[in-house]
Amino acid sequence: MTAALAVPVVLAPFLAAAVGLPLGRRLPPGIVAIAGTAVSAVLAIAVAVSSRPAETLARLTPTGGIAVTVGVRVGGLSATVAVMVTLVALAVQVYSVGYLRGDPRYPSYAALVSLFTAAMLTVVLSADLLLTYAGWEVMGVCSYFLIGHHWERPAASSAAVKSFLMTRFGDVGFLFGVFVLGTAAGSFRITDVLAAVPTMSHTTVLAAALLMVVGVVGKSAQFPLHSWLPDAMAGPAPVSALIHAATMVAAGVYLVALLFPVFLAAPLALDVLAVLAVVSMLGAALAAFASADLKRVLAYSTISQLSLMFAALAVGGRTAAIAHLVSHAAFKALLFLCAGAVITAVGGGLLTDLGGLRRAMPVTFATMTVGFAALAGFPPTSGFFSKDLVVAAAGHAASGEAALVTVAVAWLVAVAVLLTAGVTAAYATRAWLLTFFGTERPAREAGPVLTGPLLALAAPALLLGLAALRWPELRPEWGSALASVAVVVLGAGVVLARWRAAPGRDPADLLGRARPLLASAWHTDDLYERTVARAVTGLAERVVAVDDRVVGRAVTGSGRNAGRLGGLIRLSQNGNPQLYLTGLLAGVLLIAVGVVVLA
Amino acid sequence: MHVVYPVVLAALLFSVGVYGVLARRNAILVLMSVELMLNAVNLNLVTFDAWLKDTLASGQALTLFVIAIAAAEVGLGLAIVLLVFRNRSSIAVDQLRDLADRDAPSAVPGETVAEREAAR
Amino acid sequence: MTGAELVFVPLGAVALGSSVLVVTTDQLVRAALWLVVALGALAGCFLLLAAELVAWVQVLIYVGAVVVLLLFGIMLTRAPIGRSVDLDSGNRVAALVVALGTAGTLVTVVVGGFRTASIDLGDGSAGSAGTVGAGLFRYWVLPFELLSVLLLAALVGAIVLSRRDIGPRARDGGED
Amino acid sequence: MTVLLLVLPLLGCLAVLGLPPKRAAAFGVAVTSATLATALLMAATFDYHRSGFAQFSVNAPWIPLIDLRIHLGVDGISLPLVVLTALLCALCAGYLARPSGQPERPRALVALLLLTEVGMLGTFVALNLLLFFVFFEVVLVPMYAVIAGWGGQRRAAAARQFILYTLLGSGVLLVGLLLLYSRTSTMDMVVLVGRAGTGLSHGVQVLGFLLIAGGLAVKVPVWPLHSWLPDAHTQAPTVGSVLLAGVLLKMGTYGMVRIAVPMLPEGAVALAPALGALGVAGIVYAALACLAQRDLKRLIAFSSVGHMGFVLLGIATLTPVGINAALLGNIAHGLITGLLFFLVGGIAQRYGSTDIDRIGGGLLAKAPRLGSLLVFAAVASLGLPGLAGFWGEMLAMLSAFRPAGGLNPALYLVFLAVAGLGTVLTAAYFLVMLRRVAQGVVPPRWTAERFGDVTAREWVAWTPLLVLVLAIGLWPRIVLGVTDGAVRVLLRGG
Amino acid sequence: MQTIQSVDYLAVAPPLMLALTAVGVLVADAFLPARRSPWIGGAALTGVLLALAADLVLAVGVLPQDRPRGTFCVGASCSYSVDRFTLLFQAVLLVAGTVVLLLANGEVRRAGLPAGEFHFLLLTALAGALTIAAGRDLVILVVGLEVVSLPVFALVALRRYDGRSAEAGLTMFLVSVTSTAVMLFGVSLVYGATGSMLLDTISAALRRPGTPHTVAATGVVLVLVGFGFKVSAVPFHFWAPDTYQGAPIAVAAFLSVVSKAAGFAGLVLVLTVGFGSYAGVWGPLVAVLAAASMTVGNLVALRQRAAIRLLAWSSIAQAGYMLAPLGAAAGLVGEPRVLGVLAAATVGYVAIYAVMNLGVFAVLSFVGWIDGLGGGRLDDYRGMARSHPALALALAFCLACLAGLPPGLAGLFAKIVVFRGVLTGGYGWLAVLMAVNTVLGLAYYLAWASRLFAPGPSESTAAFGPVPRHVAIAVGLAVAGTALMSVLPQLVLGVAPTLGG
Repeated sequence: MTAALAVPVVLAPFLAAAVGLPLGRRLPPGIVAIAGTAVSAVLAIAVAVSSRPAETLARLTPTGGIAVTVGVRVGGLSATVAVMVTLVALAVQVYSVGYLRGDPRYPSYAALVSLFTAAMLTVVLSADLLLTYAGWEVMGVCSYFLIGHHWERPAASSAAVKSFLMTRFGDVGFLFGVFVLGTAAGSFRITDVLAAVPTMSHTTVLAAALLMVVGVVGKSAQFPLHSWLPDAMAGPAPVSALIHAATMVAAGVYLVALLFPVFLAAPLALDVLAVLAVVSMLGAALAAFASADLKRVLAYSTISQLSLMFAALAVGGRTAAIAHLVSHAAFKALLFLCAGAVITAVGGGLLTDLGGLRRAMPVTFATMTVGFAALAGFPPTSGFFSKDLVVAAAGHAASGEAALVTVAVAWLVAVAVLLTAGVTAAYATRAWLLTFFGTERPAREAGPVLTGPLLALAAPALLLGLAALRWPELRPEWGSALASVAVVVLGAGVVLARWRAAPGRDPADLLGRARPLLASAWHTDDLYERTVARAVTGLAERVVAVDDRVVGRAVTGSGRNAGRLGGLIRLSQNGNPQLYLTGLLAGVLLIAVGVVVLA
Repeated sequence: MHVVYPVVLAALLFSVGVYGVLARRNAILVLMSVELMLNAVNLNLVTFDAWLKDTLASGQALTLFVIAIAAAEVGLGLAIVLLVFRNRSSIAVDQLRDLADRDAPSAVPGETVAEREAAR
Repeated sequence: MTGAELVFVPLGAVALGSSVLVVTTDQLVRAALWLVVALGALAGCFLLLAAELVAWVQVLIYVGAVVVLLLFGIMLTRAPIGRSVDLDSGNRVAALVVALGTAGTLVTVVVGGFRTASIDLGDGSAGSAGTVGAGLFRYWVLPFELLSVLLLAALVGAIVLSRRDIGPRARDGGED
Repeated sequence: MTVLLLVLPLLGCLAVLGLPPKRAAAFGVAVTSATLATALLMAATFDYHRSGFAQFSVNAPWIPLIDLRIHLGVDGISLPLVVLTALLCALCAGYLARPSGQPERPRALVALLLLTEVGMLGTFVALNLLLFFVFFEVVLVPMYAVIAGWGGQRRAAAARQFILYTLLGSGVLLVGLLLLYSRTSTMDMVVLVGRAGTGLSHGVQVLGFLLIAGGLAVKVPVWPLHSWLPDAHTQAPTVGSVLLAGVLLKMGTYGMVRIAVPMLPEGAVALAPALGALGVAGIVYAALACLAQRDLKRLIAFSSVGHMGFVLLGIATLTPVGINAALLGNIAHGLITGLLFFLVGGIAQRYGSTDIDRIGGGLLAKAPRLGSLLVFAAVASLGLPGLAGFWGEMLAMLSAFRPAGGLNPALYLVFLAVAGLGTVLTAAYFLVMLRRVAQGVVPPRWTAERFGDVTAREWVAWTPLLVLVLAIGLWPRIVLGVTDGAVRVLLRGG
Repeated sequence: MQTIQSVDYLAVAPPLMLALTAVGVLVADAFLPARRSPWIGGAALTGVLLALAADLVLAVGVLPQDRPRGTFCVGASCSYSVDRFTLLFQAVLLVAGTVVLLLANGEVRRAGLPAGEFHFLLLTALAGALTIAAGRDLVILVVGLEVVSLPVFALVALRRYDGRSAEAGLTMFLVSVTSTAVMLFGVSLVYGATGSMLLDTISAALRRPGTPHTVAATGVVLVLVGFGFKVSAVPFHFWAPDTYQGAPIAVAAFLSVVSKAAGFAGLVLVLTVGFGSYAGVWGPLVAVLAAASMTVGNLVALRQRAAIRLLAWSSIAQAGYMLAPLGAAAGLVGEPRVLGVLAAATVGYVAIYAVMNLGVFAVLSFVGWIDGLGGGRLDDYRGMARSHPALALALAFCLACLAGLPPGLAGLFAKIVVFRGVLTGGYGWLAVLMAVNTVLGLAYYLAWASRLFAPGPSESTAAFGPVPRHVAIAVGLAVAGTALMSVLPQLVLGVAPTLGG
């Protein structure tokens, strides 16, 4: 029964999109989209509550080899994530009605967001790896369209193209991973694949895991395929909130969690994942601290938090990673929506333009403070509890218990996690201070349509950790809790001291000359621009030139040469019979000699 | 009498005819050389007819026919040569260039006999 | 060297020599005369080979008709009687090469083929008018008839080409 | 039924010359719709359980000396292509009959269109090698006339290069077919597939495959032999481009699937890696060429080379999955590129040129529905799951992952990797094209222009394609269900 | 000793009837006043049609039992025998003759050619051609070849007021006479080596080990030269372009179709019936000639701008295609049945070529002489589809057939048969070269055909005036023949001379 319920969870937003896209203009704004998402949310919760794993199966098409099937697979992990996705999507849909009031392209926007939700739910609830890949790709296209929402701005359209191409590169890796697993297991169904993992040879599993890592790194914007996420902020804020904070980028983490047995069978892949996570964790955190735009700070913060989840997975803390994923979704979506409200109120995203909005926007101030607290990991926010689980997991791995990842890597992860916690607290406090303190500025509080969802999201950001205490494995451990709180207080303290010493000055000046380097994440973006982009366009120009000159010319040239050769032979035709006779008799002589010699 | 003598003679005559055809400028001399070649053929035919003692006398019959053909050819050939002479006032074989293969229409659009008559 | 061969060789030499002179002399009329000598010598050869009818026909038609026609041709084309310099065209060298090549090939082929063959003329009646005539009208009637058509056609062709009175009706008849 | 399928357009082609010019286009629509109806009727009454065996078959002698028999029949492989051809021809006729764009000399154009349709349908239903060759060549002259008569500025050179290059291909194809005939002394395809190359020495099979596949490669086009395609597509009128891209390219790949692969298995195994390599090179080469293309129509023409690269990769794996992928890729490419050329035709009619810089962008603002259709077609073409393009490419790559026995798997993994890179590049050039044409701000020179969005007549011509692209994307069983049975029969030797 | 041979007059009827008509026409021309000259054309035409009727009557007699009807026989081998091969060739020659006569009708009047003599010479040449088709011994073939050639020398030079015509006549005369001399020398060598003039006796003699093989081989090759000239294969092709340009258009048509067909008839007879067992000797030679003719013919034709010269080079190239199957005989020495198949391929192509080519020449004769060029230049045809739609379509159809491209199905089937012939002989390289040549061929046929439909100043083609009746019938006949060959090519395909014992 639960599986039958899960199907409409995916279909509801899909239908909303299918209805909204063509007819959107005539209906009142967003009704169809919000209704679809709401229905999906209710059903998701119902499925989560019953929480009995179930699966449906239907054959989509014969392919001459392994058949492609379609179906839903409900489990504890997928149900929870599905609920999280639908709730955040609902909040974003409601928020968007207010945020994009008066935008002529709102109907198509709402339909695309519902399509995106349907795609994300397909990834979460799919029973067949190919269906997951399909959802995976459709998410990428929806993100392309939504980032390019304001396509008249060149920045938005080029950011959209960059995001799609980078994620597409990752998706190719993911597809090949699916091929490896599918062919080895003889079927693309997830249950069959997971069942067949012990029988697979070590190289196959390793290859599959590494390919999955490529796919996941692309989608979740980890180093080295990370530079598209900061640019993706060109899209409207709710889009950033839904896609680039809570769902799409988190799909990578969900996938690794789903196919965890594969990764367990290939520890080397986990080492790679851990190293990548560490690098992107610290790099992004420092970049967040250094960057000057509020949304870019949040974008880098997302990359950093995702790396935390990957690190947790790498060290075997699957529940810790999922817990942090859920809580991160709540407070990061909240932060983005608040940022959206602040930006519309002030009219600009740069931190220097903001400041002193404490009194002007009380509700936003309150909810954003909760968000920042959860991000930094102050108790009792949900951020504190989930981050603590990650720190604990890193601690156990470092002390050699789980013995999954090599001990050196485990130590590296543990140190990095603590360091990142500190830097996170620092940039959270900096952003908080720069936004709400300093010189007063005239601004109006956003309307109830915007503040409603903010409050709705502030609740879980604050209470989720406490509510989760019911489950024993989610309780924090004292050792790691104390360590993380100490580091957080240290980070926040440094920034507060700096702020009190020079109120109004951006604490990031602490970094001094290193700031531009860190702000642009070690100039990786320009590096890609100069190397990959320029190389491809250069190659393209040369291909077109070669195509015209060599291939085309070779053909037309052969035509002209035939004409010229004809002209040459024509010279023998000069009207003189004597020449003709010589030709004839010489020919006869040649033939006669030939025959005499040969015969 | 060995067959070799007449047959070698025929071969040599034929080659002399070939030389004549290719070397001579005057059309009538070319005709004479062709006659030589045909006579070489006749010699060959008669020799083989005698050697084979052919009951059908096909060699000699063909010789007679070749002689007749040669006569007819010379008659017609001279008619054509005279026609060329009337048009070009010279029967040098290697000066005939009017039918050469070229793009532009031939410079001299074939002045007609009438024009030459009028000119004279 | 049988008796016939003793006569044949000089006759052949005469024929060959005169034919070479035909193609090399620089006097037009003299070429025609040398042709007569060559054809006469050949008629002699035919006689030697016991082909009387063919020999007399050769003399009658070739020497009588063909050479006379050629002389008419020479006269009608107003060729100079004396020595005229440009009788040989440019590609004499090519002509020589091809001629020698042909000679070499043909001689080797023929000699290789018929080195041992020899003719015994028997009673020499093979070439008489009776046998050739009988053979002609028993086996080669169709070519004979065909030849009549050929001669008629050649005759008509020669006449129509040389008639001047049937000119083009209008001057631009040919050009419209 | 198959005879009716061919006779209808043939009679139409002759009859239209007698009509008054202004009613020619309408008559064209009538005839092509009747043919489409016949094709759909065939599809309806087709016995899908025996899709491997020729149905509605007719077998009459025509020239016994060279064993040329009028042997027609439809099976799982040719049925989808027949329906696709009939559909595209009907849409082209409808496009010609649109009130705004009456072409000059309409009777001649409709007659040539119908004659091309006869050639195309004949190629797909012929079950006799020589009959296949005759229909293969029937298409040449009318398509040449369409390009030379109604094309763009440099149409004469493009048309001449098209017909000469393709004729060279079909010359080589004929040599291959006759080599096969001289060794098997039968031209009947069903028999030859049944024999699957038994009795043919290895050398003959390899040489035969080289000649037949080489001849067909010009038509597909396989990478180095493609230089006729961009010019022909760019200079052809919209109707010509749609048919050229939509169906003519498929005659090459269909020929390979129907003749070269099943009848000369040893030849196929020997040359499949080369075919795969050229196909994959074609994907990357075409993608790069499209990235730097300045003309929209030329860009779409080059994209055809890329998509055909995936189809070739599918064929080169010689597995049921690969061949299914190739056939599905054919249908998908036919629909999507047909739609793309219709859209570009519409853009060219409105902007007067297909030069990207001249258009300057802002199509979504200027004509929102036309713009969004262009976006839809571009996204379908770059292989978005849920749309037709995805399945062809994905299955081709899946088949490359596990090629047939006797083929070097490592080599095919390299092909797979390059093809994957190709998909990224394909996505790149389509999105760059969209950024330059659809998105961005309307340049000042066009702001004053008043041209309407998609007209009703255009919707009629394009909706079937839209619906089919979506339908096949969501439910690929429509095509794969039909071809799968036939492919198994084909590869197992009938 | 019965001296007079029993002559089977029915077998000899077609050429005999033509000869009688020719003489009749000549005599009538002498007595009829000038204004009655169209009657002469009519009389000639009736003569040809009567011969065709005789041919059909013969066909009814011979075809069913497929037993050749020989006459002038010596023991078993007859020197004039009528079998399916002969009947097919005679039918093709007579149909071609009718069309040429129809073409000539207009030109004789306009160019002021002497009607009586013109038709006499044409009919005699045609009679000669028919005899070659039935001849089974070297004497008849040689004399027949002469009967075809001599009248044509006169016909070529018939435009006496045009210097170029005389020049063309002289060129053709000299080259033809020389090649006949070479051929006769070959005949003498073959006679010397085999001891007989009859083809099947020669064939038996060639198989005996005793014959002096080098002499026989040289003889065979030299005989081939004579036919090579008639068929205008490379390197004996130099005369063709100049002669076609100088000659009246009807005579050029005659040369390109009738005399070439006669040449091929003789060649096929000599090579298959006579020198069948020497395929190893003449096979490679014919293959090289074929390859050279196709390639040179097509390459030079690419550069031609005058219509008649383009047709000359095109006919040289087509001769190459016709020679190709015979060339492939080398691969299968000693199998008479397969040699028959190859010969049938050539025969089929010749028949279809004859009909296709006449269609083009018919349109050329309608266009007439434009600034000293029979049939004008290619550019003079620009926009003809608008002024003379039916004529332009007929010309385009015939050009498509020559190129071997549907809708010209006849040409396509001819090419397929020739390709098959070459491949059964195992000459793969020749087949591929032919494929390349078809492309070269299409290049210039296309250049011409596209000019017909090109939007040009249509007043230049309108100046040709309305299509006269006789040209319409000629074009109609040619196109109808081609269409028939397109649908039922088996009428002409698969016919080979009956190979003797």
